[in-house]
Amino acid sequence: MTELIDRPPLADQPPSPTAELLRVRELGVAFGERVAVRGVDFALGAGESLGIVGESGSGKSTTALALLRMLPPGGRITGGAVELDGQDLAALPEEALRAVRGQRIAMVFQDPMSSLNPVLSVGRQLDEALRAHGGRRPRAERAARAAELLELVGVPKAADRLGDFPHQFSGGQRQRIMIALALAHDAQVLVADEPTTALDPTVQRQILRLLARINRERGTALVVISHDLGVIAETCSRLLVMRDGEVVERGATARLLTAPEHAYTRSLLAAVPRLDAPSRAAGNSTPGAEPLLVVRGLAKAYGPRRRRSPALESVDLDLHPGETLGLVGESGSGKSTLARALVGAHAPDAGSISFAGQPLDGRRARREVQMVFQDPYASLNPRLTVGRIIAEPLIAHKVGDRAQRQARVAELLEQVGLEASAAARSPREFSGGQRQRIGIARALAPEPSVLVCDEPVSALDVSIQAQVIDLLARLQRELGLAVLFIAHDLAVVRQVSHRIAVLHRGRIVESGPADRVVTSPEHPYTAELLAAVPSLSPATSGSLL
Amino acid sequence: MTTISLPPAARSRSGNRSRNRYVAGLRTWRGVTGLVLVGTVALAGLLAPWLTGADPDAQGPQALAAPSGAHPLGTDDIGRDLLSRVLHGILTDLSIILTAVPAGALTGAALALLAGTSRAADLVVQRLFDLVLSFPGLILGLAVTAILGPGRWPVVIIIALAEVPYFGRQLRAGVLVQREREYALAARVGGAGRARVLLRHVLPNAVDPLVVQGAVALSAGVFIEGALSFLGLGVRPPEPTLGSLISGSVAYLDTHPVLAAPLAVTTALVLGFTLLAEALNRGART
Amino acid sequence: MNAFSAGSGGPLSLPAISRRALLRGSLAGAGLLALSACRSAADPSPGADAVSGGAASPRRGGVLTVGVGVDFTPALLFAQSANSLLQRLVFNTLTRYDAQLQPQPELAKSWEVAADGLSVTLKLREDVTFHSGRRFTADDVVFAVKNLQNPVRSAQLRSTALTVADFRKNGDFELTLVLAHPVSNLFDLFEFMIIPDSQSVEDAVAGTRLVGTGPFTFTDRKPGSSLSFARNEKYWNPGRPYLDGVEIKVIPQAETLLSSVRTGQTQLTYAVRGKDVATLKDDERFRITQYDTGAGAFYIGANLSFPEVQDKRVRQAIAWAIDRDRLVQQALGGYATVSSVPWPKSSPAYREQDATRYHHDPEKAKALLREAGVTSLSLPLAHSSDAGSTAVAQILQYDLKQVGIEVQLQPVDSPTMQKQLISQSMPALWTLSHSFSQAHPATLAVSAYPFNEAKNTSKFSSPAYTAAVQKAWNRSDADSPEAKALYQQVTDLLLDEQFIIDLAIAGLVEVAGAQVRGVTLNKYSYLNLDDAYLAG
Amino acid sequence: MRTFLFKRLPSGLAVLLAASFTVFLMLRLIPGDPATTLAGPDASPATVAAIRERLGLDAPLLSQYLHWLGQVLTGDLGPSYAIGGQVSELIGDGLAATFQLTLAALLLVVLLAVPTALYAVSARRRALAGALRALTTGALAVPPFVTGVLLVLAFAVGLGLLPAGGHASLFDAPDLAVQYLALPALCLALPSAAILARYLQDGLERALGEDYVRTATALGVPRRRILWRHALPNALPSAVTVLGLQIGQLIAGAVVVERIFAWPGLGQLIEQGVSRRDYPVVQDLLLLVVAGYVAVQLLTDLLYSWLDPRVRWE
Repeated sequence: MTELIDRPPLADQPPSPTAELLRVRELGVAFGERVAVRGVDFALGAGESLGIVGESGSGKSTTALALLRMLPPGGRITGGAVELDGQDLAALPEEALRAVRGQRIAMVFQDPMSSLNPVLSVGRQLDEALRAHGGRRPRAERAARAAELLELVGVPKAADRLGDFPHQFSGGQRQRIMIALALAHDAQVLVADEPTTALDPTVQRQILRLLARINRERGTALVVISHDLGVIAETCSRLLVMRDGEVVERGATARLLTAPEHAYTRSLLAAVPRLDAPSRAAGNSTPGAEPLLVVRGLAKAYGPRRRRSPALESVDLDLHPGETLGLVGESGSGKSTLARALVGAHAPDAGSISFAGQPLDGRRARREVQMVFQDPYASLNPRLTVGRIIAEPLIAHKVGDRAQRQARVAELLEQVGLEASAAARSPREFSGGQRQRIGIARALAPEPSVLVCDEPVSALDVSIQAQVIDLLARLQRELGLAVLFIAHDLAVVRQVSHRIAVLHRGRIVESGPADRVVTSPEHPYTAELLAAVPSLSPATSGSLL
Repeated sequence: MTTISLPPAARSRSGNRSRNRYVAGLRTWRGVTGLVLVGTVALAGLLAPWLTGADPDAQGPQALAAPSGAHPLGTDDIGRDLLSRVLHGILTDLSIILTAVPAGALTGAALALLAGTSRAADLVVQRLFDLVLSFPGLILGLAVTAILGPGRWPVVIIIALAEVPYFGRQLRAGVLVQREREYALAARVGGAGRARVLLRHVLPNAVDPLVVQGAVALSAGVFIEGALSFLGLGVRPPEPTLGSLISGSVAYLDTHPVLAAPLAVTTALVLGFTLLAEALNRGART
Repeated sequence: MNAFSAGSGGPLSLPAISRRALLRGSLAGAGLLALSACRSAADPSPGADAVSGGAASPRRGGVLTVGVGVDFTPALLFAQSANSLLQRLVFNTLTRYDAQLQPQPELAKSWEVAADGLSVTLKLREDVTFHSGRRFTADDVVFAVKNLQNPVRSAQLRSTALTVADFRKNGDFELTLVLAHPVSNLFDLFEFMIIPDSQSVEDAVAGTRLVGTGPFTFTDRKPGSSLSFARNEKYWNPGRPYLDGVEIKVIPQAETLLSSVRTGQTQLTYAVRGKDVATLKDDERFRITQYDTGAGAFYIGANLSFPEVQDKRVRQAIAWAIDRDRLVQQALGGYATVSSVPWPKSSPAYREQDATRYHHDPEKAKALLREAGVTSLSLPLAHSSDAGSTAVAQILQYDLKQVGIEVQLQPVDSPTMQKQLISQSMPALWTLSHSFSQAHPATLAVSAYPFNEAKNTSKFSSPAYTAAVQKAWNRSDADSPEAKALYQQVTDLLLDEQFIIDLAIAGLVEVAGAQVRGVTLNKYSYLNLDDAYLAG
Repeated sequence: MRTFLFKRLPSGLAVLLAASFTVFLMLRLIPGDPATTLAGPDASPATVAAIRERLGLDAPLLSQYLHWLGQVLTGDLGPSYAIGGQVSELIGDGLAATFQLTLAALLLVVLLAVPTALYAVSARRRALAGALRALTTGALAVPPFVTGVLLVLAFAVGLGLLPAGGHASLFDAPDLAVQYLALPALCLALPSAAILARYLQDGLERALGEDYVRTATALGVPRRRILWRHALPNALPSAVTVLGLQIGQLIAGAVVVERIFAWPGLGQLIEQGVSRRDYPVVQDLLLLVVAGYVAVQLLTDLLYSWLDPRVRWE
């Protein structure tokens, strides 16, 4: 399909003789006084692929945006140069820069939903991208080209879908469309900022494949920014590790994975959960014999009476005291619905939930079954102090008086590894990981015996992930909690769970001991999931290229 | 303990740091100008008794007199000191809008919360808002004053009534958004009852936009009072209000330019409120 | 340089118009009035342009634009109402008063009142046809009288009409009205009673079709907006009217009316507020005429069912307390005459010393109050909520405060006012203006509700008053010395009792463009344009 | 579309019914009554009684209400009490006049607001943008009834360009009609235009901050084109909603503006009706106004869903 793409005639754009298509020199970026990026320096040859990895706040995304000089308001390039074919973009006047953007260097953004214009049809948006450069071309020709591009990025029945709007596509397809836009003028450099975050593993893999193929077949130089080493390891030949706005280590992917030199790189690698590592749950606690929570034939559907769309078909589950049950499923599998049903947030349409023998009514559920949420920001009321947030359940259940509650709050904060003084502060003042700890403390307040964790770590950096997971393990050890650990990342799930259940289209398609499910899956879907997990073994590094 | 700065993606989502953002909004040139305008006018009204010795209702032989030592702004058509009437008029207007707007806001909010309790209630309340909105404000005024007779309270009632649906709708929308937020669910899971979640968790987070609406409503209040006086449905004479002063002076605007004073004051006041609304609005957005 | 003289022809007009055209062009450029280049709605109405040169002699042609504040109420066609201008345009009356209140022939050529005053014989014009083409006969007079007797027509002179007990026709053009008892204000009735076409009277009170014998035919009505009339080519009065037509425009907003007068779009109006007239009086572009037809006599009414005002000394104190001159100057722009009696100067009942009986004397007022043993008094005062009345009310309030009477103003809109007036449910005090003092004195006491001897808003009744009024009314001679003596009785009673405290007589003020000539009003404010024309 | 209407119509009708009852009761609560008003200042009780009987005001309230509903449903509105003529004709004429006025005003609103907003957000020269903002804010700060009087003084009395007030039919004399229309329409339009401009401006600024604009920029789409083709379509739907609400405001404003400019529209008619206690006129008119409002809301919602695919496809 390479033939489909007409490379721009040599005249108006000589391919660079040097290996250095893109040369970044001592790049520095600051927001007001705060320095975000300092002395970043790298070169990229045509057809090369470079990964920039780092945790939140490391300045990787800022670097990416700085490449096209598209920093958010307040941000400015304080020094250095971004040379594309020897032409310094950092110094280019706005109009000239516009001519470069999208034509010679293009970008793929993180969140495809918000990055696509909701009220313009995909065809229109592609058309916009096409007419942005290279003179006026007849409408028909542009339309044909738009269809080609959609085809190229693997959107089925491309021609028919030009009239559709972003919200009518799946997450993965939207990201493909983003890529198609970036390819409109067959740019020499493609910068992808967190291209697969918030996508399901299987989809993520497809997108990465696509990027790799573009890089391979079209010789487009690729810069991939991600917090996920796995993602980068498989798509990029070279790696850049950033931290606090600086590059701490650089080199060939394989080498970096096997022999990291910088301590930070090492800790980063260590923190990444490996799928091949066996479950640690057994060493943590031994589940009781009698199931504590028994779910039978649970079903729930949404939407208006006529066209109800089922979220849960029929789910059977057993959760034993002291046990961690890992629940794996992709978006739309109904895992969140299940979680909400368990904590009594909404009543199921059919089926039963029984707790220690008796059916679980709302009141009881709110004491015995508590929940840890995915989003550590949205799940804490910004108007309350940490203390109040944690005390709320106590107040709701009329536990103790003011003083006693304060004492309890302090105790809980200690328990989750925060200082008691945190109680007086506002949740805003805390980082994601700390907020998640606060969330956990709140969940523990009414002394539940079951903890439902809905993607508790997926929004956190790997190092923080590890900390939170350890915390949960410790709490289970100390309190003998039964934990339902819902996540899409199989590696994490295997690490923490005694047993794993795989949820697909509202049904449990497979469940069994954690290690068994991972090593010898019985259901094809499980196998598919496993295959999608990016691995860090040097063997597979750059495997997609 | 290790604190890691929030990832930029998250910052936007992190809870609305409303209070200080509104303060920040007020610090912009808009906010300051607005505050100054409103402040000056309000102060002038409050200090009326000290700023002028003249009794606003005392009538003299010479009508429509030009400005003089005795009457800095001259006199109106029945020989009353204009300055003193303007100053006292400000006071009347402020007292009216400052009772009417909060009343309207509270009623609206109460209805919005009521709507939050059940589907049926929501339906009824929405239709109620529609009903009020569908009556052109002044028609409402015409009717209410015709029933109660002109006076201060009818004016207050009309302004409040006219504002109820705006506050109500806004809060309702906010509640609908906020109660889908995870923290609301968290509160439910934590064992809080519906009412508690609505009042303690959702409401405080949904109430912010009303601040802006409040500023808008205040300026609207001044206008409604004016329009009512213009149609002869305003506050009982001889009590001066900005509206009655304006409608009393329009006839002479071309012959006695100084009579534009009440208009100028009203404009300043409304301008102030509008600027404040804009400032707060922008503050909330950034 | 202004629109008026620009439009009204003359040497100044050319540059003016070109400049205006230029300005308008620029506006058109702004897209506001793309079409306006050709004609201008801002020019004074065609009437003004229709005539050229400065001739002062009557001349044919032109359309007169009249501005009114209140639309005419069809249902009140046969009553005197806020807008009675059109009555004499479309219709005629039997007779019309001259300045000395002497009846002059109109549809009635001549008349003869029987010695006993129990009948009157009318000789009617024979050359009169209705706009419908039907011939006018005695039957139409019979119908007109019966029509007024019908309560639904709410004619103020119904009581007088009711005294007509029988009709004796003598041919088509001679008619004798037989009266139940002599009445002194018979010719008020003839001045008041318009002669409608019996066949279309229902359409008339519905405002859809007005058919009369008058100088103009009713062509169109846009409720709340305008009334249009065209010249009646077959008018019985030869050569009249001069005008081709009349356009009555309703402009409720006083300021706008004033502006439209200033711009010459309104050439004639009686609706400009006195104090606004003051701003025009020095302008040679306008002629301002005061009519002595006491259409509006401002007064304070007292409701005697309230103990506070039952003592007549209190009411007299109020009469002394009011600074009538200031009232006239400030609220009415000087276009009224202070008076303690309802009668205008033209009335046979008028006497200078009566008119000036009460004047501004706070001390006297206080003294009277002391006499009456009143230490502190607080009374409500109803007034209608329009700007003019409100100004009046505020002045009254202030003056009364000076003598120690606290007054709470009660603004009500006119329908409510009217209801309170008619249903005798007024508060202790109210202020309003009354009519019907302009014609025959007796008419006031029998027709004007506030003074009605039998049943009035003040709930005042005294045998003496009733007797005096009845005597004055039940006689055929209008201005014999005996009659005058009776009027004096009535006047004295009114001045002494003060249940109606008269303040000022504000006749209608006519504001007319300088080129408008020959306009008159009859005693009931019917606009008479028979001899009106537009000079250059 | 059809389902949309099915969903919305019932609530609309509910509002109408509620309105009809409110209006009816409201009028009866107003002191003073048609009979005394019609009877004139010096009427005798006999007169009043006769008139009341003729108008059928002696019947019990409920039957009066039902009778009126009947009239409305059959479309035969009967004669007016005081103003004269058939209610349907009165309303017809008034509606025509007001329709011309509000339509012209609406046109002005859009013509004034949209460019202002677009310019204010795109203006390179800060000063001009600021001036525009100040202008819109200023327009909101002058009470409409004063604007009206000032406009008359300026254009009619001062320049003698435009008539001080009055009305000509758009069909008989279009050229005159436009001139009569200019001032009232402008006076009516200014505040709404200012409000719309501000909302649109906010919307555009918000849109320009969105990720998809960043995407467009990254693709090298020119700034102007981003504003027009990317930001504007996103700002429009909410602007349309505001416009919908403003139409309601326009009708309300008409009461004052029509009075100032002697414009024979619904506003005037309502005021006359109320001040003369002409029950039929006021009742039918208010009901009509409410119906109009409901219709406009329906329309805006339709337009909204047409402008915003996300709503459209649901």
